[in-house]
Amino acid sequence: MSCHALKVNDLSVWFETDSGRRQVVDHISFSINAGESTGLVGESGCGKTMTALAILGLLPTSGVGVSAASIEINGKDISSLNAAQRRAVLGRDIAMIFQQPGTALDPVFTIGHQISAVYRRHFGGSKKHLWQIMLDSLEAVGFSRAEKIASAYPHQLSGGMRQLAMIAMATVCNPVVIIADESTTALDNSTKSLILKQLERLQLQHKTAILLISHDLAMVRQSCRNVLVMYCGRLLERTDCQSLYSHAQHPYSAGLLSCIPQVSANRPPRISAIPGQVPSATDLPSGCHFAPRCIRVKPQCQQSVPHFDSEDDRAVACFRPLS
Amino acid sequence: MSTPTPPTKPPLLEVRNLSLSFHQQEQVAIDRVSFSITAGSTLGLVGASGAGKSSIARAIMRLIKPDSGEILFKGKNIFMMNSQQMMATRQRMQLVFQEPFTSLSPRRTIEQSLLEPLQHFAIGDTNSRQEKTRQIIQTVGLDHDVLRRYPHQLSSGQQQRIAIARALITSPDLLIADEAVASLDVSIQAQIIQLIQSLQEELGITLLFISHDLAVIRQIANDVAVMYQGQLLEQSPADTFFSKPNHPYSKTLLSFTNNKAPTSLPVENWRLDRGRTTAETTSNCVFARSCQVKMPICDQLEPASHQIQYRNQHPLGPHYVKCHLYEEVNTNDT
Amino acid sequence: MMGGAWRRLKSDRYGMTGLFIVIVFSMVAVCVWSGLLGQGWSDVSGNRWESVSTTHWFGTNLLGQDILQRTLFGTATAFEVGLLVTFCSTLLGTVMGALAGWYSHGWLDEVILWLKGVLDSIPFYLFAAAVAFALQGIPWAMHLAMIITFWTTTARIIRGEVMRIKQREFIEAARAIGLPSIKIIFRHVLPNTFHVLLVQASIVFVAAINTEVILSFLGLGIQDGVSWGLMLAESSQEVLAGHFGNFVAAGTSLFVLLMGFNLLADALQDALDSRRATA
Amino acid sequence: MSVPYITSRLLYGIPLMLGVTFISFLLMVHFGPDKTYELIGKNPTEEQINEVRQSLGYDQPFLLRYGNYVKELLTLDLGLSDSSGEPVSSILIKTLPISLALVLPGFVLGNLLGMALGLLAAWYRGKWLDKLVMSASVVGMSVSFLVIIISLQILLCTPYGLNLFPVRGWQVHGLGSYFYYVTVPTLALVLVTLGYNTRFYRAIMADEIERDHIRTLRAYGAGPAELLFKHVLKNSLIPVLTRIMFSVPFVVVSGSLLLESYFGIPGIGLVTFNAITSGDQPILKAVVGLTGVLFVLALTINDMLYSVVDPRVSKS
Repeated sequence: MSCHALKVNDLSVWFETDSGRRQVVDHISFSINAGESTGLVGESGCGKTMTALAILGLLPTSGVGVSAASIEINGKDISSLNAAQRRAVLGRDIAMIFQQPGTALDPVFTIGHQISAVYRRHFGGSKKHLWQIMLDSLEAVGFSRAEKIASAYPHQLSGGMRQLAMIAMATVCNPVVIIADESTTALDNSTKSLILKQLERLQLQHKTAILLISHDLAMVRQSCRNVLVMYCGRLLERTDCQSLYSHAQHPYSAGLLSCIPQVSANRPPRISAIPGQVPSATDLPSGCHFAPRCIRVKPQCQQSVPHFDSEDDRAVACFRPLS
Repeated sequence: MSTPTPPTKPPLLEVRNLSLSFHQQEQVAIDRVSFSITAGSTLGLVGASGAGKSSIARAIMRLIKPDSGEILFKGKNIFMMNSQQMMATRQRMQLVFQEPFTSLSPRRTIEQSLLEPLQHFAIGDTNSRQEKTRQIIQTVGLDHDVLRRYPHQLSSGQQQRIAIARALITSPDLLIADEAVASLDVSIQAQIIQLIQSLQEELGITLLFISHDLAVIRQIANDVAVMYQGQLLEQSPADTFFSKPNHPYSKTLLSFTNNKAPTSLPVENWRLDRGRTTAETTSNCVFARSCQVKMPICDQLEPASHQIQYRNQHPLGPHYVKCHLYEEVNTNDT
Repeated sequence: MMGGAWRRLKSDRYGMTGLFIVIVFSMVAVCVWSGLLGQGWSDVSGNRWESVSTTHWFGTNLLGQDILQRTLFGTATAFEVGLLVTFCSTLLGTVMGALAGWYSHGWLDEVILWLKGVLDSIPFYLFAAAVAFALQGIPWAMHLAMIITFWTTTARIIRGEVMRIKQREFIEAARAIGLPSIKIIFRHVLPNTFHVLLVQASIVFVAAINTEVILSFLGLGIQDGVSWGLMLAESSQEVLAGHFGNFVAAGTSLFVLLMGFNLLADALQDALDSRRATA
Repeated sequence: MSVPYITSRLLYGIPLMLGVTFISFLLMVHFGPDKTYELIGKNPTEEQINEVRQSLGYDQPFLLRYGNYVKELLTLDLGLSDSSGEPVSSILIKTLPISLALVLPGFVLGNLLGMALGLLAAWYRGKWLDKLVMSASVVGMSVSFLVIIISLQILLCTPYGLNLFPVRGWQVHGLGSYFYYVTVPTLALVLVTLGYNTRFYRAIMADEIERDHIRTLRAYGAGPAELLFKHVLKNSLIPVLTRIMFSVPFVVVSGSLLLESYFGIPGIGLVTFNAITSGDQPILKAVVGLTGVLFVLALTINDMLYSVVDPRVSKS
């Protein structure tokens, strides 16, 4: 455990607005081991995507502030790199798969060109060699006629195929970490699970660490070993998937789980919901941000922020956790 | 457990042999679809995107014109109605959309949006209309002060509640919800599902609930209809469907939901999220290309929709499957 | 919604400067129209090419007319041209654009697009010359030429907006209760194009004033009265001889007013941006 | 690019050409001034009038006259100029090269500079450089073409300024004299178009830089040069091409009209200007009709280029 594939230490992101600072990621720390998948779950607007973009250093430079003690990939800190050094890492050591397969690829270049350009940028090589590497990566994600896909433009492929091509692009340099940000949200259930299967298979092969960002707990349960629950920019719970689903400790995690409708042969029990809605980042409640929506709230919750132990395997930020 | 609906009760909505192609895109949207909904029940229409679910909703609302087929509302064909009858019918059926924000006119207050249907159908006077908007706002679980606001000042959950309120304000008999919870966050989605469930109980409203998500359908629907590339492949009571789906596509859908997807299939053969073009032949089964239990006949002959007969089990309603596998069973049985 | 836009506009320094300039100039125009200013524009009140003095702040021209009076009167002419052309072409463009967008890909749309294509294919100054040629002696030839050519841009923008808005679910919701097209267009579609129209109108205004100058120089512009364009045309003969009165007065007024409108248009665009309004 | 696509584009151009020629016919021939009385002497007889009207073709039916006009344009048999008596086609052939030599440098420079400044402003969006470029372009947009010409003339061509270039005229014999006469008009053209061009290109490029696929490229380690010159530029080619095509008539025709009449340069612009002031109908109707037809042709070619530039176009 001395060297994590990805180790994020004390990461914060905020927007500078006319009305002051809007904290969107609030001092979070976590790590992922090689070959493991960790899910980052929470409702939209709670800072998941900001976390991912901050790790890669892709946030705009004006109006946005980022600070981190360190962001390590295989023990190497990338948070202090300059622009050119960072570019050498992006795509080679850490790759990202985005949400919208329709727009994430350049419409005027072929799939093959875009994938091989990633490899060429980091390793170079002859045209023939690049072409072969690119075909291999397309075949690895399950395309049987890779050449045909390689010469196609993005608009000629369906959404699922484009996302697979994106996975081929993410894996072509065999990175240490892949961040998948709501990568299957825009797709159908059926396509979604096929794509997850492919991703899992590649992960097993290459021992890649995956940070799977999603609002879909059912999906995270299927494909992740560990899970981080995020709410209003803070981590509320970290645990392994099995224990989260059997006995979640944070009331928010438990609430989220009860929101998911289940498919079962017998008529399922009525769904239960968390009351209220996610507060806006300009108007965060003091103390525990979840307190106003929490059924187990006590006076202390509105005054002070519960501690979150960033070192432990299992941690929960709550004054009254569930057993 | 819902009581079995007596077969003599006339359906509120009946769709017969409905077909529709988008000629510009050469897409088959709806291909000879027939189904019916009895008053007070909920039909869950499930299928991948591009399967033609939304087109059916829009055809029922007469927003698009189908090529052929009939839609009967309370026994009357809506395409044969004169404008007066159509006006009365439109008041009796309403639609809720997927995107809450774009469902509401951005430069009109919530109150203006809610009053519009009442004014258009000339229901009540000014006072009673305002009273009605207050009532309906409460019904969907919001405070009166949202009435003065504009859509962009509300959260997506609140917007969707308003969209539902606008649909309910004319007290319709039929509510069509087209992916009404698909774009919402899990906790908001759960709240809206709860709201729909309580509306079903309190108002006894008939619901056509369209979704790609079987888990959501399971929560809300009494009956399930499965669409694939414009065709209806299976229709059965929900309890039967989820315990024992019959059509291979239904089984695939359920296995995807439980993440038991096959990985051996070359990805080019996934045609699950694509529609069918008008050029493609219909002389075979539409699912044949992706079917795991395909027989030679599936490539040659389009199966007919057959009603499954039950001997021992108590039927909750009719059960139709459009698959050659069940044709044989059926012919053997009769 | 409009309240928020006004608040954003108020906090925009450049935009407020622009608005101030436009208001000052339009007040001058109103004063000219009501007979308070610039009435002596055609009187010969001095000798030819008098230089700057307390009686003639900008000197006099070739005929001994006071340049200040002429500049003030020119302001009113600029607003006449601007307002008339902007109003007519925006109205025409909105109607055509809304029809084309609502019935997009229908025959009406095709006809409007064709008409727009034809008008866009004839270079503008040549078109103005042709119109002037056809309507010899009619003083409104210039205005007419501008209106006929300027509506096409507005129509294109409105058509695009209407096509975009038409896809929205709230339009389907309105159609689902059986609201007639005309009501939907006026109640739900056009109010949502208002912000685009406002910006486009201020751009047309700038184009109209700018074009008047060129057309006046080419002899196709204002027939009676005086305009900044006529003054500049006059000055092109004088500057070589060292008489800068006309050039400085008309050129500066023109620049300041156009600048004011450009700043205002930019600020309006930012303030009315729907993406910012929804955020 | 497929054959049916080319054909469909060409077919689309035909109604446009008919429309353009029809409108110029309507304005300049049908509603145009009646020249009968200019050509005949005092106290004409009925017969004389009819004779002249017949020779001018005024007695022919509307559609036939329109047909003749289209035929004139197609065969370039455009008749004789009213004022000089020279064939219109030979006047045009003589003056066209001068106009092109006059406006092309300014047109190209204005677009290139605008593109460079737009790209720069878009890349530093929201920073001081962007604000500077944008403020300067608003100033540029607010100055009238005529004011720019007069100012440049004062500054560069008169004793009140630097007095480096000729006040007017066009005595070009070689490269040196070409630069001597072309510099001031070129500067004027660049200055008047630069503000609009810069804003336009910035808007296009800023949109492209915000695209999802640019973020993807960043996430995969692409540097600014690759982003801007390979992906942003190629993706923005369609609006850029359209812009250039659409600005050709404005800059080339209107620019030469104003510059040549102001500086007394004997190009098509000056010929047209003189035709406008003297009411020389044969020249005007030829110029208006031909530029319209040429513009439609350019647009058709432009549409065809789309499908070369963007793989999505030929499909839809």
